[in-house]
Amino acid sequence: MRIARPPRLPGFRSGGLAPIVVILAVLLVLLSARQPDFFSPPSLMSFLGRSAPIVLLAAGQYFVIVSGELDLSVGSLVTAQVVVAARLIDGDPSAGWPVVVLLLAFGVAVGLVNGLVTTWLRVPSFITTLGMFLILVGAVYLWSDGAPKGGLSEEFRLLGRSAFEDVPALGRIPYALLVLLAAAALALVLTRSDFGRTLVAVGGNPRTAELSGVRVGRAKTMAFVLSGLAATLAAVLIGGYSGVSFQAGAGLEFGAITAAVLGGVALGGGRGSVVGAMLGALTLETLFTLMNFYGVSGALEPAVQGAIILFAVAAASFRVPSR
Amino acid sequence: MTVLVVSTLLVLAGCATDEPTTGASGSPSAGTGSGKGSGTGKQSKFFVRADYDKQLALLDTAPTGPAGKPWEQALNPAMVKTAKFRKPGPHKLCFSNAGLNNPWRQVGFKTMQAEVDTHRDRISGFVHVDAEGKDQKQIADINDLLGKGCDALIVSPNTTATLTPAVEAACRKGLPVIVFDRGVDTTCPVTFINPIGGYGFGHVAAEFVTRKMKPGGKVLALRILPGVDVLETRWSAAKVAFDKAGVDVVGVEFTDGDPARTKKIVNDYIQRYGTIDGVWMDAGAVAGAAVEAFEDAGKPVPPINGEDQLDFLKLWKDKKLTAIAPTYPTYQWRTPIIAALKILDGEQVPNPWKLPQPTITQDNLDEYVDPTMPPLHYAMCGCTDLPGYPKRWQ
Amino acid sequence: MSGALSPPARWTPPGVFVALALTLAIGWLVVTVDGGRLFSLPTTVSLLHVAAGLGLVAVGQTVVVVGGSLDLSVAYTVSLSTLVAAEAMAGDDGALLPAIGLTLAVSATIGLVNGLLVTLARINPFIATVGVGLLLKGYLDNGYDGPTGKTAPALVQGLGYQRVGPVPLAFLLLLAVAAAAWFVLARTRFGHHLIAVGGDPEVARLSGVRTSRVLVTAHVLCALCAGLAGVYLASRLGAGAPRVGTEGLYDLESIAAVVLGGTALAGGRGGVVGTVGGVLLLASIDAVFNQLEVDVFFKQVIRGVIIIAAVAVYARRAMRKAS
Amino acid sequence: MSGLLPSPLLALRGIGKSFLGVRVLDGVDLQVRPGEVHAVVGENGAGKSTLMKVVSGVHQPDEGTVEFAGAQRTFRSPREAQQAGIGIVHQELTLLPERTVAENVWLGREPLRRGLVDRGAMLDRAAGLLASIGEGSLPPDTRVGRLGVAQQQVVEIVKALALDARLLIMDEPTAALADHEVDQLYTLVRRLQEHGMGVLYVSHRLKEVFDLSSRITVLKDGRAVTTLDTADTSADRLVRHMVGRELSSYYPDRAQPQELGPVRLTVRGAGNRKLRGIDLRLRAGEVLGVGGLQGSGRSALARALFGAAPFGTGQVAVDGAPVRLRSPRAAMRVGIAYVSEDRKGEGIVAEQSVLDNALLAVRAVRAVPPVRVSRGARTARVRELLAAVELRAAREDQEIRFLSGGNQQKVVLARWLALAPRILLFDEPTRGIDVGARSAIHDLVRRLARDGAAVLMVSSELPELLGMSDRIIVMRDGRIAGELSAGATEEEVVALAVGTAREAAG
Repeated sequence: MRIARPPRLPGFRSGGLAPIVVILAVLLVLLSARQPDFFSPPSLMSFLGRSAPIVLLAAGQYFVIVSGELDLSVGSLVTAQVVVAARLIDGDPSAGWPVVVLLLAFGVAVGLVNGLVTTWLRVPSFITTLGMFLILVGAVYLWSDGAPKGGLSEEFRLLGRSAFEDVPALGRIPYALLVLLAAAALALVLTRSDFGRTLVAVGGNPRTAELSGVRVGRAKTMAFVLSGLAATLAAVLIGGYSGVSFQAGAGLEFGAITAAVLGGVALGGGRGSVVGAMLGALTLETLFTLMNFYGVSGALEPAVQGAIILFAVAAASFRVPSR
Repeated sequence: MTVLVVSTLLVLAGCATDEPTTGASGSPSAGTGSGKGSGTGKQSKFFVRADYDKQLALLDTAPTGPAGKPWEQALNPAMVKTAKFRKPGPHKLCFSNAGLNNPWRQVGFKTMQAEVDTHRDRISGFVHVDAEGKDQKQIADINDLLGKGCDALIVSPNTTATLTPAVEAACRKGLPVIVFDRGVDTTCPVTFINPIGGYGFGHVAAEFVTRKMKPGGKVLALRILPGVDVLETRWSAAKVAFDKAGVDVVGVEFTDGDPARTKKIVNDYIQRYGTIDGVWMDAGAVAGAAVEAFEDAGKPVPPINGEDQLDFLKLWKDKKLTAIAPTYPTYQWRTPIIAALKILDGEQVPNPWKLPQPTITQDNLDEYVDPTMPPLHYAMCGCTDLPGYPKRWQ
Repeated sequence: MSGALSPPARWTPPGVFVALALTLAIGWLVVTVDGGRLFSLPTTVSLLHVAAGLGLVAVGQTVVVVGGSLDLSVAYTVSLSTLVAAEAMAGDDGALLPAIGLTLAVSATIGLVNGLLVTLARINPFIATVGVGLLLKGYLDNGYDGPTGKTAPALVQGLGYQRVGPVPLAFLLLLAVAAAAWFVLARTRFGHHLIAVGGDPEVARLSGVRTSRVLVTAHVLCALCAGLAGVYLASRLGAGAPRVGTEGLYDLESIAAVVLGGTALAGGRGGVVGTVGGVLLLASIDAVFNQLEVDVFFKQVIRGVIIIAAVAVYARRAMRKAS
Repeated sequence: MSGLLPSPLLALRGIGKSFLGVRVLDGVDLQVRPGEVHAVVGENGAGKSTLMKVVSGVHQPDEGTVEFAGAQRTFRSPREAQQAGIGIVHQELTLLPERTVAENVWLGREPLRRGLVDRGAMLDRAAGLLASIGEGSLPPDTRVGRLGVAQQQVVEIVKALALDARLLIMDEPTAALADHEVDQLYTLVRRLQEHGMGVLYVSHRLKEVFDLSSRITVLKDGRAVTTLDTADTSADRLVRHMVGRELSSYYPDRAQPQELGPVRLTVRGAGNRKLRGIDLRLRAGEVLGVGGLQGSGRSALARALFGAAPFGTGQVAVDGAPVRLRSPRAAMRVGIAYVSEDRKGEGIVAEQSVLDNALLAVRAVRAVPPVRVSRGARTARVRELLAAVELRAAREDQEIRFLSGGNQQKVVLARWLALAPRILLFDEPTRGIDVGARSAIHDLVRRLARDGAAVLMVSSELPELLGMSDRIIVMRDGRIAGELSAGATEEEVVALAVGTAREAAG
C-alpha cells in the first residue's frame, strides 16, 4: 500500500514521542482513578512482566517497518515456536535450554526466509509474510495434527512465569521483565548503531543508501531476522506465562504493528523510534487492563480498541502543507 | 491476522452444540428474568425455555441400550422406521464435516475413523470433506458429495440455521441423511444424533459453582467467543441458574480461547475485587490457565468447572481442586457410523437420538485421568475399545 | 477482453490464467488417477459458488488496491451485510428490493468512512481499515448471538441456488460485476484518475485530479462489492450470519486473489480480469484438494507457497519490463 | 510607452506566503502580457518555485491578489488553475510510467464521448500536439516508462499544451534536456508566443533567459527585486541583482601541468549495455570533463565506473592494479566516490538529519552487524568536513530536506570526503543549484583535485564543462566521440556531441 510521509508539526513529527506519551499518560490516569493500587509495585511489576512479549514484538516490528517493510508472520511464528517447544520438551526438565537454542535458530531461519524472499525475489513483504503466516499456521497444525502434543516443563516455563521474590521496595521482579529490559537495551543500542542508522536510511531512500555503499537487501533481511528473534523471545515468555496453545500467538502481528504505528513509526519506513514502538505496545496493554477494570463488556472491547487506535493515529498524523 | 484467529476459534468453539435454535423446537423466547443486579446481562435471544427444561429433565433420565456403551445408548428413544433405506452392502459413507481445527473435533474424527475401521467388511468407502468452518464451503461440499454416489450422508453442520437449506436439498435426493453434533431446522434427516446439549452443560457447571462457593460470593464467567450458538446456550443456562440463586457475577469476559489473555483477565479481576469465589467457563480450553492465574496471584483456586480434556483433569487431580467437568462427549462421533449401518440394514433407529452426557466429578475423576494420553485429549472419547488405541489418539 | 485498449486490461494479466489452466489440468489428472471426477456437475457448481462469494469481494478489493489503498474491513462488512439483508427481508419476498437497497446503503456508508479516514484523516489504509474492522466486530459481537433473520425465499431460490446449466446465477453476477468494474477502470474518467492516484498521488493532484474524492469513491465501490457478496451469502445461507465474513477470511483471501491476478499491491497497475483469474485459481485449488481429501492444513501451506511464488514471478516480469 | 502595451494577462500584486512561520514570498508584484515570455530568475530558495505553485493553484497565497485575464482569481487547486487556462511544466517530471503518453497528456481532463473516455480522440489529439512541436515520431500509445528523460520532458510540455492554456509556466523546463533539444524547446516557446500565449519562464541557465525572454523579474529572498527589459540588461547585471557579485572569476584556475600526478584510473576497451569501447586515463590532480547529449552515455560512464551499472567487458585499473567494479561497495573499496545527478532520488535521505546523511557512507562500509556504535572520532571528522564545505544549516540534526539544493549537495560531498576518496565522479554536480552555491561547489571540486584527487565531471552545461575541465571527452552513442584540451570552444564540443565533426582520432 502507499504510505505518504509529509512533514508534521514539530511536536507531532512522526517518530516524535509526544502523541504516544500523552495517550499513555491519559490511560494511566484513568487507570489510577479506577484502581489506585494498580501502581503498587507488585501489581505494576506483574503488569510489566506480562506485557513483555508484545513489547518485544513491537520492538522487533520497529526494525522491519522502519526499513520500509512489514512482518505479518510474527504471530504465527510465536504459535509455531510454542507448539514446537511443547512437543520437543514434552515435560522433560532437561530439554529446556537446548530447545530454546533450537527455537532461536528457527526464529532466525524464518526471518531469513522472509528477508530473502522480500529482497531477492522482490515480493512485497506484505505478501511474503502473509504467505509465511499461512505456511507456518498450516505446517504447525499439520505437524501436530490439529492439537498441540506434549507439554512444556516447569523449568522451561520459569522464564515467563516466575520472578525474583522478596526484592526490597519492588517486592518481586518477573524474569520476563528482566528479559524485556535486556532486549530493550539491546534494541536501543542497535538503533543508535551504524546498522540502526543505515537501516533508517534504507527505509527512507533505498537508492541513496545503495549508492552510498549500503547493502540494502542485507540490511532489510537483518531487520526480518531481528523480528524473528523478537518473536522467539516472545514465544518463550508467552509459552512460559500461559503454557502451550494454538492461540499463543493469535493476532500478535496485528498488535505489534498497531503498537509501532501508535508509537509514531511510519509505515513505509524511514521514520520512528524503537522507544515509541515499545511505548505503543505498553499503551495497548494498558488499554486492555483499563477495560477489564472498568468492566467494559467483553463484546464491546474490540470497538473501544478500534476507536482509540483510529483517534490516536489520526491525531498523530496531523500535518501541514509542504513547500 | 485477527480474522484468521477468530475463525479458528469458531471451530474451537464449535466443539459442542444443542437443539436447533429455531423452528422445530419452537421459536426463541425472551427467556427468564432480566437478571438485574446479578451482572449477567440480558438473556440471549437464543434461549428457548422449552429446550432448556427438556435438557434439564434428560440429565436425570436413565438411558436405554447396552450398558457401558453410552455411544449406543439413547435417552427416551422414539424409534423411526428405515426399511425404505435397506440396501445390500458394502456401503459408501460420506461425511460433510464442519471443521477439524480444534482438539475436540480432532479427537472426535479420529474416533469416527476408528469406528469405520471396525466395520471395514461392510463399508467399502468413507469420503470425508472438511468445510474449514466455512458455512458457504460446507453448503458447496454437501452439494458436491451428492454427486459421489454415497449410500448415506453424515453431516456435522457448521451452523444450524444456515446449513438447513443444503441438508434439505440432500434429503430430497432420497439418500439417508444423518445429522450429528449441531442440528438443522428441519425434520427431514432420518435421525439427529447428539448428547443432551449446551443447556445441560451450562447448568451443571453453574449449579456446581453456586453450591460449592461461599454464599454471596463473586463469580467470574469466562467465555470463548460471543455469538456462537453452542456457547450461547451454555451461557444462557448458566445465567438462569445464577440469576435464580442470586449469585453476584462480577464479570463476563471473552478469552478468545487464549490462555495468556485468560490469565490477564483473571489477574485483573482478582486485583479489582480482591478475591474471586467461583469461576464458570463455557468451555474447558483455558481452564488450566484460569487455575494458574489464581496460583500465580497466590490465591486459593475457587470452585471452577472445566471440560473432560486431560490437562484439566490432571491439574484437578494434582492440585486437589474443587472442580467439576461437564462433558460434551466425543464418543458421539461413533454413533453416526453405527446409525448409518443400522439404517442401511433397515433397522429402526431413535430420532432424535439423545446420547447420555456424563459429568466427571470428584468421585469418578480417577477413572478418566490417564497420564499416558496427550494433554488436549478428551477423556470421554469412548475410544478405549477401538482399534489402534491409544496410538491413534496420541 | 485483454485485447482491449485500456492498460488495466491491456497490461497482461493472463499469467494467472496459465497457472489456472495448469492447476485444473494437473488437478484433473491426479483426481482421475485417484478415481474421482473433478468436472462432475456438482463439483463444478460448488467450485463456481465458492468463486462467486470470494470473487465479489475480490473485485471490490481490486478497485482500492489499484488506487494504492486497501481494505481489511471487508470481512466484517460482508457479515454485517448478510445480517442487514436477512433481517430486513424477514423471509418476505415483498421486502426483497428495499432490503437489498438498505444493505448496499449500509455497506456504502462503511466504505465512505474508510475512504474519509484514509483521505481526510490521512490514516494509513492498513491501520484505518483494520480499525474500522474492529469497530464493526464490536458491533457484531455485541449485537448478535448467531444467525438471525430470514432471507426472502425468492432470493434463496434465485441467487442462492438457481443456475444456468452448470453455471450458478451468482457466478454470472460475479462476471457482470467484474465486467462493470473493468469497464469503469478502462473507460471512465474515474477509472483513469484512480489508476493515476494509485500510480502517484502527487502527479495525479498536479494534473488536476481530485485525489481524495477518487479514493473515497474507490473505497465506497469496494464496500458495495462486499455488500453484494453479503447479499449473495444471505441468499446462500437463508439467514444472516454474523461470522460468515471472518470465517471465509474474505479480507486476506480477497487480497491474495488480487495479487495472484497480478495487481501491484503498491497500486497503479493491474485490473479485475486478473483478479477473477486469481479467484478461480484459489477456488480450483480448493476443489482439487477437496476431491483428494487432502488435509486442509496442508492446503494452507500450499496456498502460502503459491501466493508468494506467483507474486515473485510478477516481480521478475516487472523487472524485465523495467530494464 | 506602457500605455501602448496590451493589458496584462497575469497580474500578481503583493503576493505573500509563509510556511511554518517562515516567510517564503513577500509582497511579490509581477505582470505577464499576452505573447510575452517573462523570465523569473533567482537563487535557490529565492521563492521561484513557490511563486509558480501559487500561480498554478498548488498553494494559496496568504496575502495579495492574483488577477488573470482581467479577472481577480483565487485558485484553490491545480484543477481550478488549469480550467482557467494556466498550464505548468513542472521542474521534476510529473508523469506516470505505467500509463501511455496519451493517458498522461490527458490525465485529469480526459476527452469524453457520451460520458465515457474517448480513447480515439485521446490518441489522435495527443498525436496532433506531438506533431505540432515536431515530435510526431513519438507514438502516443507507448508507456511513458519506456521513454528517455528528454522524451518524457517533451510529453510533460505537451501535457501543458493540451490545456490550450493562455499562460504557460515553465519551471526549469530544460533541466533534463541536451542542448539540441533546448533549441527545439526555443522554437516551441516562440511558436506559443506567436499564438499570443504568455509564458512564465523559470531557469538557472542565464543563456536561455536571454535567448527567450522579453522581460526578466529577479527574485531574492522572496521579494521581487526588480523587473528588467531583457534587451537593455546584461548577464553581469542580472547576476549582481541575484547575488550581488560580479560574474567575473566565475571558475577557479585550472591545474598547472606540474600539478598533475600519476595516472589514477585506466579503462581499456570497457563496455556494457549502454557503453562501447571505452578507453580513458584519469590522472591525479586533474578534472576530466565529460560532455555529450542526454543519453549519449555520459552518465552511464560515471555509473559504470562506480559499479552502479557495471562494465561487462574490458579492464579497469586503479593505480595500475586491475580492479572489478561490480558494485558501489567494490568501487568505494578502491577509493572511488560518486555524486549522482538525481540528488533527490539518489543523493539524500530527505527525512534523515544532516549528520546522518553525512555519515551514511562511512557507516555503510563498516555498518555490517555485528553492531558497532558510531565512533565519536568519526563523527567529529564529519563535522570538520561539513564545516570545510561551508555548509549553511541551522543545526546538524535538522532534516536535510529543509536545506537548499546547494547545501544538500555540500552534505553529499562531505559524505564522500569522509571516505577520503582518491577518485571522484561528479554527474551534473551543480544541477538545480543557485549561482552562489554553484561557484562554491566548483571551488570545492577544484580544491579536491589540487589535493591530489582524480576528478571526472559530467556536465550538460557547456560553460561549466569548459570552465572547469583540464581535459574534455565528449560522448556520443555510448562511445567516446573525441577528446578536447582545456582551451576548447563550445562549438568544438557541440560538433563532437552531435557528430558533425570528424571523429577526433586521438
